[in-house]
Amino acid sequence: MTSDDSDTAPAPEIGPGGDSLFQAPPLAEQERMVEAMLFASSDPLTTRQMQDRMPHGSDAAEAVQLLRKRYAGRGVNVVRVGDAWAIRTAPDLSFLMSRETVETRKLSRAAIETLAIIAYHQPCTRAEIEEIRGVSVSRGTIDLLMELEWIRLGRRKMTPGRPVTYVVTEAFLDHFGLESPRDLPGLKELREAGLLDSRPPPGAFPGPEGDDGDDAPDAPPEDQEDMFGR
Amino acid sequence: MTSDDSDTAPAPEIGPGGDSLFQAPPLAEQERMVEAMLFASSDPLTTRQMQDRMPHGSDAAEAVQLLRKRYAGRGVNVVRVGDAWAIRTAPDLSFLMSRETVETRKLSRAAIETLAIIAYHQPCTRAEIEEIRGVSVSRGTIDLLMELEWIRLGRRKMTPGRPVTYVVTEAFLDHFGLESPRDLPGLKELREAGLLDSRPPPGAFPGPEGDDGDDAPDAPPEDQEDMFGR
Amino acid sequence: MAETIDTTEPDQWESVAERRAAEALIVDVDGFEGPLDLLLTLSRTQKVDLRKVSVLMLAEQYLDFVEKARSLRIELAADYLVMAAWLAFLKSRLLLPPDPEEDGPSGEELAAHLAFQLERLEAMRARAAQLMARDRLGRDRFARGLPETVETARTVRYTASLLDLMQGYARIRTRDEFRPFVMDRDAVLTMEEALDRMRAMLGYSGDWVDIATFIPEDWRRDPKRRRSAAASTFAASLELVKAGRVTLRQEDTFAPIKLKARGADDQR
Repeated sequence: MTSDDSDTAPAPEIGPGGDSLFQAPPLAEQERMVEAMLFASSDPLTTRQMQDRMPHGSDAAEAVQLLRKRYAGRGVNVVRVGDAWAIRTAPDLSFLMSRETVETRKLSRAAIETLAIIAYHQPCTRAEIEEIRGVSVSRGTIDLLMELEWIRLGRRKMTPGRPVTYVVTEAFLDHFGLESPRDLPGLKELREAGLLDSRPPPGAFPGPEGDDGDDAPDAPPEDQEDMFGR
Repeated sequence: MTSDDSDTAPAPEIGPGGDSLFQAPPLAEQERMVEAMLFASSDPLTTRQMQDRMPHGSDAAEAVQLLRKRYAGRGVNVVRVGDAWAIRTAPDLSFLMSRETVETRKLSRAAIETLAIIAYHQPCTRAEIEEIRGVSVSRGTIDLLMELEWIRLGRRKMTPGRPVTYVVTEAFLDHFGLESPRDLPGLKELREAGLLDSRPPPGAFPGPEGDDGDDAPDAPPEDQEDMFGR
Repeated sequence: MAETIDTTEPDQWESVAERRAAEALIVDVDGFEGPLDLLLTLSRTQKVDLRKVSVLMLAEQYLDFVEKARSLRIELAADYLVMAAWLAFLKSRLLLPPDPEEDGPSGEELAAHLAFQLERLEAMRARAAQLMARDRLGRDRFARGLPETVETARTVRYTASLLDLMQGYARIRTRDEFRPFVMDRDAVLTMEEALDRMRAMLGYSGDWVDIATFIPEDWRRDPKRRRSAAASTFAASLELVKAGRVTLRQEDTFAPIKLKARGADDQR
C-alpha cells in the first residue's frame, strides 16, 4: 500500500515560460482527483478528458499511474481500456455480484465467431468474414454486434468496390478486459502461424468460400446461421 | 451463471451443525469484498446485505470500518447513508463532477455604453443613461452589469420619484485597472489619444465635432440596441 | 428421424463409437454451419494435427457423408453439394498424375489451401471461445453501480477593456460620427403607400405617362425623399404590371419609364 502519499508528492513545477498562473496541485491531490473522476464514471475516461477537468498544470497520466499502483490487488482495480482508464471490480470477486450481473443475451455461435474474426483480423470486410467462416454472414449478426457497441465501421478498404470494414470498439475492450486489441489472446501465435494472413485461394476456387459471393443461386440462405445458431 | 464458473470463488459450504467448513476469509480479503460491493452496487448497502453475500463467518461491519479508514482523505470516501454504506466523491472534489465551459464573450455595445455612462457620470439614474445614449436601457443590460459586479446601486437621487442610481464598483476599477473613476480620461484626452476618429463608420458623415453632444434628437427606436448589440 | 437412422447398414461402420459419431453427424446435419464446418468436424475423426490432415481422406469422408445423407433422403443445402463436387474434383486431381496440358493450381495447392482454411477456422473458434471465457464486464467485472453524471455548467465570461469602455463613451458623446445606421422613416415612402396612391390615380391616366408623375408633390424637393419615392413608385409599378393592371415601357436606356393603364378590353 502506498498510503503515505503526502511525502511522495513532488513539488509541482511551473513551465519554463512561467505560463501557469496557478501552481498545479500536488501530485497526491491530482491522484485524488483522478480517483474521484474514475469512481464517478461508469465509462472509461481518457487522460485528456480527466486533465480537461483538472486544474491547470495537472498531469492526469502520471496521477493515473499512481492510482493504478494504489489499487493493485484491491477489490476494485484501475484498468486500461484502449486510450482510456476505468475502475472495475476485481474479477475474483464476481461471486459477490450476482445482483449486479446484467443478463446478457446469449450470443449465437455465428455472432461469437464473427466477433472473434473481426477482432483478430480488423479492419475486416464482410467478405473476409464469410471467407473464413465458409458461410454467409447474416445482416442480423452484424447488427447485433453493432448494437452491443462491440464493433463499428472502420475505413473502407481500398480494394475494388471499396467495401466497408468492421473494427472492434473501446466497449469491446472494456467488456472483455483487454487493454488494447494487441492484447487479444494468442494474437502473436496466430500471426506467426500465418493464420491471420489473407491468403487467396489458388486459382479459381469454385467452392462456396469464393469471396465473389454474388453467385446467389448457390449461396446458402441468409438466415441459415441464425436458424441454427443458438 | 456468474458464481459457478469462477473457480476462484470460495464456495462457502455450511456443515450440518451450521458451522462453516471453511474459515472466514482474512479481514483484508473481506475488506476487498466490501469495497467491490459498494463500488458496483447502485444503492447503498447495509452491512447486513453485504454480509449475506459474503462467505460465512465474515464480519461486514468490521470490514466496512477498515475500508472507511482506508478511504479517509482520498478522492472518494465511504460514507454512511441512513443505516447503509456507500462510496461517494469527496465533497471538496465535487467541482470535478461539473464540467465548466467558460465561454468568453465580448460585452455588447449596449452594455459597454451603459457601463461607460455610469462610469463617467456616476451616480447616474436610468433616465440619465437613456438620455445620454438616446435609447432606452433594457433591464437585461443593467442586470448583466450588476451580475458582473461592475455596477451596483448607489444612493437614491433627491429628485421627484427618488430614482435609484448606479455607481461602478471596486471590481470594475480592478477589472479596468483604474484607481478611481476620476482616472477615466476626458473626451479631449480621448481625442488626443486618437480614439475619437478611429473607425468612422461607412457613409457620409460630417467631421468630428465638439463634445456638446447631449442632444439626442433623432433617437433610434427602442429595439435598436438589441439589433446591433452583441 | 430416429427411424431413418435405424435403416443404416451397420456393417458400413467399423466401430460402435464411429457409428455413434456418424449418427450424430447425420442427425445434426442441419446444425453445421456450412460445408467448411462439416469438414472441420470430419477432420477431427482423423485425430491428427490439422496441419497434417489428409485432405484426400477428408474428401472421401465428406463424399461418404453426402452419399449417406442422400441415401437417407436428407436434403442437403446446395452449398454442401457444391462442396461435394469440388472435393470430387480435388480428389481426382490428387489421385491422377498432373496433366501438363492443364494449367491452374495443382491438387496439392488446392489441398493445402483447404487445410489452411480449416486450420484458420479452427483457430478462430478457439480464440472466440477464449474471448468469451474472459472476465467479462457485467458478469465477472463490474463498473460503477452509481455513476455520477458530469454536469456541464456553461459560464459566460464577459470581457471588455478600458479601451472598449472609452471608445463606447466617445461614441455616445459624438453620436453623429458614430451613430449606427438608422432607417429614417420620415424620408421613406413605402411601396404600399406608393401602390395605394397609384391605384387611386390609374383611372385618370388614359395614355402613356412618366411614372415620375406619380411621385407625390411634397416628396420631390428633398433629394433623399425623392429617391425613396422614386424607388417605391417604380416597385409599385412593377407590382401593378404583375397584377395585369398596367403596361410599362422605356424607349431607351435611362429614358423615362412610361406607364399605361390596361383597360378592361386589354385584359385577357
